[in-house]
Amino acid sequence: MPLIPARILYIENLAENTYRLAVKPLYRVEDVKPFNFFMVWVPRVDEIPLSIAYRRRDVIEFLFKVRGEGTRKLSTLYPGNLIALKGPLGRGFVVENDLENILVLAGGIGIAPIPFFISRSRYRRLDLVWGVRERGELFNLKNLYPEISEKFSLIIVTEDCSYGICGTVLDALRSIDINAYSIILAVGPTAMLSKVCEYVKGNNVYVALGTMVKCGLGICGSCYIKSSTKLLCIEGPVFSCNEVGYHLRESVDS
Amino acid sequence: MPLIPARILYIENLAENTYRLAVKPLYRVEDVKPFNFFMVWVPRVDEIPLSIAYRRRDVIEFLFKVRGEGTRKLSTLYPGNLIALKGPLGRGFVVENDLENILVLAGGIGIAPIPFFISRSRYRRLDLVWGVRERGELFNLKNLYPEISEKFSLIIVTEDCSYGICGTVLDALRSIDINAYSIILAVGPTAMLSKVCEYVKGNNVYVALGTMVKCGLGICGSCYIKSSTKLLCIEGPVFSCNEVGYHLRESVDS
Amino acid sequence: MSLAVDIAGLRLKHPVMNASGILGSYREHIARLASYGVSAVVTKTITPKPREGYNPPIIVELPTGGLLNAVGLENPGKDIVEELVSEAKKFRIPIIVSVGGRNEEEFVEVAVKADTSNADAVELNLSCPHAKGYGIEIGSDPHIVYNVVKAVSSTVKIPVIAKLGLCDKVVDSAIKALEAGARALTLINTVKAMYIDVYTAKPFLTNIFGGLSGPPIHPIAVRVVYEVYRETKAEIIGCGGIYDWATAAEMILAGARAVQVGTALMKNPREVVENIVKGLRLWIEMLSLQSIEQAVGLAHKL
Amino acid sequence: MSLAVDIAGLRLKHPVMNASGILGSYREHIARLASYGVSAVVTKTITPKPREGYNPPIIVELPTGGLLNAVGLENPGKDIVEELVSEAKKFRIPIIVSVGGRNEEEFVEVAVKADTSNADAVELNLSCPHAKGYGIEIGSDPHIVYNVVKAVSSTVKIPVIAKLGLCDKVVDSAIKALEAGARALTLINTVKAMYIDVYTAKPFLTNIFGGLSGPPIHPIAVRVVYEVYRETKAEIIGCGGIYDWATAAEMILAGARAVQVGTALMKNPREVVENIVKGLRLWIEMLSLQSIEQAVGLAHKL
Ligand SMILES: Cc1cc2nc3c(=O)[nH]c(=O)nc-3n(C[C@H](O)[C@H](O)[C@H](O)COP(=O)(O)OP(=O)(O)OC[C@H]3O[C@@H](n4cnc5c(N)ncnc54)[C@H](O)[C@@H]3O)c2cc1C
Ligand SMILES: Cc1cc2nc3c(=O)[nH]c(=O)nc-3n(C[C@H](O)[C@H](O)[C@H](O)COP(=O)(O)OP(=O)(O)OC[C@H]3O[C@@H](n4cnc5c(N)ncnc54)[C@H](O)[C@@H]3O)c2cc1C
Ligand SMILES: Cc1cc2nc3c(=O)[nH]c(=O)nc-3n(C[C@H](O)[C@H](O)[C@H](O)COP(=O)(O)O)c2cc1C
Ligand SMILES: Cc1cc2nc3c(=O)[nH]c(=O)nc-3n(C[C@H](O)[C@H](O)[C@H](O)COP(=O)(O)O)c2cc1C
Ligand code: FES
Ligand code: FES
Repeated sequence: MPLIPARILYIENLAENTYRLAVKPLYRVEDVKPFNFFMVWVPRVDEIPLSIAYRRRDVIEFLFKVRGEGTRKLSTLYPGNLIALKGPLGRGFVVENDLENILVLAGGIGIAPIPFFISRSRYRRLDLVWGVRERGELFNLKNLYPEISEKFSLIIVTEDCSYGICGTVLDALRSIDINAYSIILAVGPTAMLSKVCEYVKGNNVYVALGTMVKCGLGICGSCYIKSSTKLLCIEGPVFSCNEVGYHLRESVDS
Repeated sequence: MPLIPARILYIENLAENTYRLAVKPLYRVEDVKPFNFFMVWVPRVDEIPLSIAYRRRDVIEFLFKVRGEGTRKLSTLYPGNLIALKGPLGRGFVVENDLENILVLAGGIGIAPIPFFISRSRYRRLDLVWGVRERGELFNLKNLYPEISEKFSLIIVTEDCSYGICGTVLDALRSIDINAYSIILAVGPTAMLSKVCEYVKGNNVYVALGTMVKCGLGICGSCYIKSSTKLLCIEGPVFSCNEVGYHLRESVDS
Repeated sequence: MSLAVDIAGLRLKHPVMNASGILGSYREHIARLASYGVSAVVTKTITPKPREGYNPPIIVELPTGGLLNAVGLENPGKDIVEELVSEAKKFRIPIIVSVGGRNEEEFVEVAVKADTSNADAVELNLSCPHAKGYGIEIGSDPHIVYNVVKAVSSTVKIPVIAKLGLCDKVVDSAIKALEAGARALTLINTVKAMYIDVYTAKPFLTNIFGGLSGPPIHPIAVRVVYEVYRETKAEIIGCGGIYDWATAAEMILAGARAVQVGTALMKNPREVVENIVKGLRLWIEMLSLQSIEQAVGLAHKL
Repeated sequence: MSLAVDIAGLRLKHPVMNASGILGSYREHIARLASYGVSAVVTKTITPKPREGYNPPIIVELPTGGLLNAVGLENPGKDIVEELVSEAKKFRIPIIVSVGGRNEEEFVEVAVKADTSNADAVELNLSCPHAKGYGIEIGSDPHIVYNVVKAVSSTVKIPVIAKLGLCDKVVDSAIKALEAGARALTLINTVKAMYIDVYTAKPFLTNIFGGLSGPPIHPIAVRVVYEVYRETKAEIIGCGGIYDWATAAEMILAGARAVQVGTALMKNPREVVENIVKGLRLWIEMLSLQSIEQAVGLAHKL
């Protein structure tokens, strides 16, 4: 799958260091699934893995947080600028069963893949707990994606108690009756994922990891899962806790 | 179009220096039309252009005369031996009109593409004049291809008067009412084709040429038609006399 | 917005010519090439005496892509040059005579013929990977390159273009060719390769080895153009695997002022040339440039 | 009918291993490679100290076919070797440690580590086309090849394999490597190339240049194997563009006793390896041979 050039349609500052990027690929992109990601080329600066946040016909949206040089440069590009996409990569993760009750736990920019996940999934009920450090990191998800605003209920958690429930995602989780859910899915910092996997046991608990991704093609091995033969860019980024327990514990320690 | 390996099914001596070769390609061959030809690889010896003489499902037949090293070696191969085919090449020539009356003039091994041409064409009537030097060159066309034996009437001409009409194909042609035919098609030695084009004028007179073919892909230029921008391996081997008059005159002289 | 380019003193209406060895041996070939819409015709490599070339098979399309050929520099010898040039003049199209030889004298001999026949330029083929004595042995030694180019450029009036192939010292050879008076460089020729038929366990080509051309060599050719342009800023004709506007555009960004198309002329040559030219025009517009010459070497500006 | 081969003193149950640089840096990679069904695992090239490699983008699939990469020899350094070897032993699969360095001492340093860790062989990477100081500069100079191979082979007990890349003097380098004690040769590495994005007019890879791999280089690699086998009759591991039984068979006919698969492991690696092995078995039967070793170099018998 060669590179796909894509034109920036708009790039919008949503919250502190957080951007919404919409691009229009110049060529047809293969079918994309929730949790597929693209390697996004920021010309002569970096190539960074970003999850698909939303797709409307031939427009692909990303939500990203400025972390280092690559994301910073990306945030300074203009509509009309060209970037390039490599992908869709990864295996995708979607729920298509009207009987499921899903609990989604998103930490920080871990919210990125959720809108697309919600838009493409079928289930009975979906509750989204979105935790951030402070309210400056928040943006209005339901306004941004009105098409899915009725498809989930949102619980916001802030660590500094500046908005919504006070505490971390984990604190919120402890006050939730997890037995009400048939699927639990967590996306966010490794420490959070690690704690989620410790707290809720079971085959139906999934986490979306964020290892280093350098090639995206299953060749370089930079995205390997510790004590596992799995590669995030091929079999991930969503794994069940069973598959990545060791990896999470090790990654947090180091 | 890469090479297609093909297994020799049988190879049969039909007449003096004349062979029938049937091969079964190991991979699917593109659709073939009458007058398409293949470059037939005789491993480590030569690669020679041969017209498709017949096709029955996945078996391709050739009729060939031993001329030099390549055809000689080919005639000594055995069933089970592998050769390789490059093609189908050329543009093909077929008639698909129930109103046409066709006169086919074949000189010597020029008969090779005719069975397939007859089998794939639709017309009202087809008369085939087949001329050879002496009867030893003849073989029983109708027995060989019973499926088409009813589709044409055959007139045989020998130069040494050992069989059929006495004389050359040209002599035979002079005794035929050419106005009875809406299409005249000649295949054989250049001298014969040249005379045919001189004798019968008109847009409906076609000849199948036999220039040198080295690449078969329109690149090397060895098959060029003199005083024309045409290449036999791309636009041929069948041309109307108008297109190749100069070429034929020049080729015979030299 | 202009697609015209100046290369080796020739003014071309657009950057796309044919590569040497695609037709170009006979008068009829020149007329056919002209009908493909190229901005200049390049002849088959012409040697002093006629050469028979290798017996078929001389060419094969590979399952891994591209073409492998060992034609063996078949050509009718230098006496054909006048006829080729006068045919091109009929179509008012510049003609570049590709010249081959085993030593300085042979290169000069054919180049002089091209000069006196009023050809627009000569392209010295210093890089055929499969014609023993005529090719890459010459181009991979910068000193021999210097001597051959010098001998020719100090003898003929028309511009001299040196065609080099893939080799370790291609940048040095390029520098030497320019020092010796080459007005431009054509980069690259085919790459030495082979194909074995696994069913008969035998090499396919009569010559065993041949030159690989077509898309597979494109990224290698772009790299060579980029490296040579970076070191020399020379006028370069990019060649190798071009089949659409994007593969041509890459060459131009790497530093080529013009391009040659060989293998891709195998299928629908008129459409191929037309689509490249059309595509380049749209591309130049997309980049908001005034002319294609402004795109030459642009990939070096990081 | 047997697919087993002996190469560099190793007995392999079939001829198909992975090429260096496809995973092979961590314990987990070794386990994954073992699950692909290869007959031996080859590690990523290991240097004495950890190397970060280049920043992404480091790899791209090309529209003209194949892959272009400039990973920059990223690896965790020689301390990882023990862990890699012991992991392979768990799967009872031979492990070849690919060794990189800038000079004889560095090669020896890593090779000794491999030796003391009980690796089955070392493969000296003398041919990376994009890691400055670590690669093709070494392999294209037969004298340096001699010195490096000699230094390593006179120090370690395990078999030494020299991996060479495309260069003018590859046959000479091969001869020198064998003289210096290499038990086998791996041919070839990637070919220096580049890719420019025509929409932004910029080279795509961070490192600008990278190595071309995959089907495009196959006919070049087969040619190198053929030439080297013809001149040396050495034990050769063919590498470059193999993706099915036929591309593997060509290598074997050219003179390779075993093959390495790199780029083709990108998609459905288990199936790729399985299909090559299965296909080779049927092919050997079709040729009415008793063992795959009988097919080695068969294309030289004209
Ligand atoms: C499958 C996947 C999907 C992702 N989706 C999103 C998303 O939708 N939105 C979003 O904001 N972020 C996402 N990320 C994280 C994002 O890729 C990193 O934030 C980004 O690469 C940082 O690049 P940088 O050059 O700005 O920072 P750098 O200066 O390169 O690094 C800053 C930090 O980011 C992390 N990082 C750097 N490079 C990578 C890399 N190639 N892969 C993973 N982590 C890296 C490291 O932990 C590093 O410490 C995703 C990561 C993965 C693996
Ligand atoms: C489109 C086409 C279709 C043909 N179909 C048939 C056929 O069905 N049956 C058949 O018997 N013959 C056919 N021929 C002619 C046949 O290709 C030649 O007889 C054969 O190539 C001779 O090869 P050789 O090695 O045996 O002889 P050589 O020793 O190579 O040459 C003997 C004579 O054959 C002619 N010849 C040699 N090579 C070629 C070549 N590559 N192309 C054309 N002519 C050549 C030359 O005039 C030469 O003098 C066809 C030719 C063409 C161009
Ligand atoms: C059949 C064939 C014949 C060729 N003959 C010549 C030649 O005579 N002189 C020459 O300089 N290059 C010759 N070449 C090389 C081409 O000019 C060109 O450099 C090469 O094919 C790469 O371009 P491409 O990939 O567009 O074909 C030949 C190539 C092919 C395919
Ligand atoms: C991503 C990547 C990384 C590579 N890293 C190495 C390496 O570290 N050492 C090495 O000797 N070769 C390395 N190679 C080259 C391969 O081992 C192999 O020689 C080359 O890719 C040709 O084989 P292929 O066409 O099957 O991929 C690498 C190739 C690729 C694609
Ligand atoms: S990122 Fe290279 S293997 Fe996954
Ligand atoms: S045979 Fe080569 S162009 Fe027709």
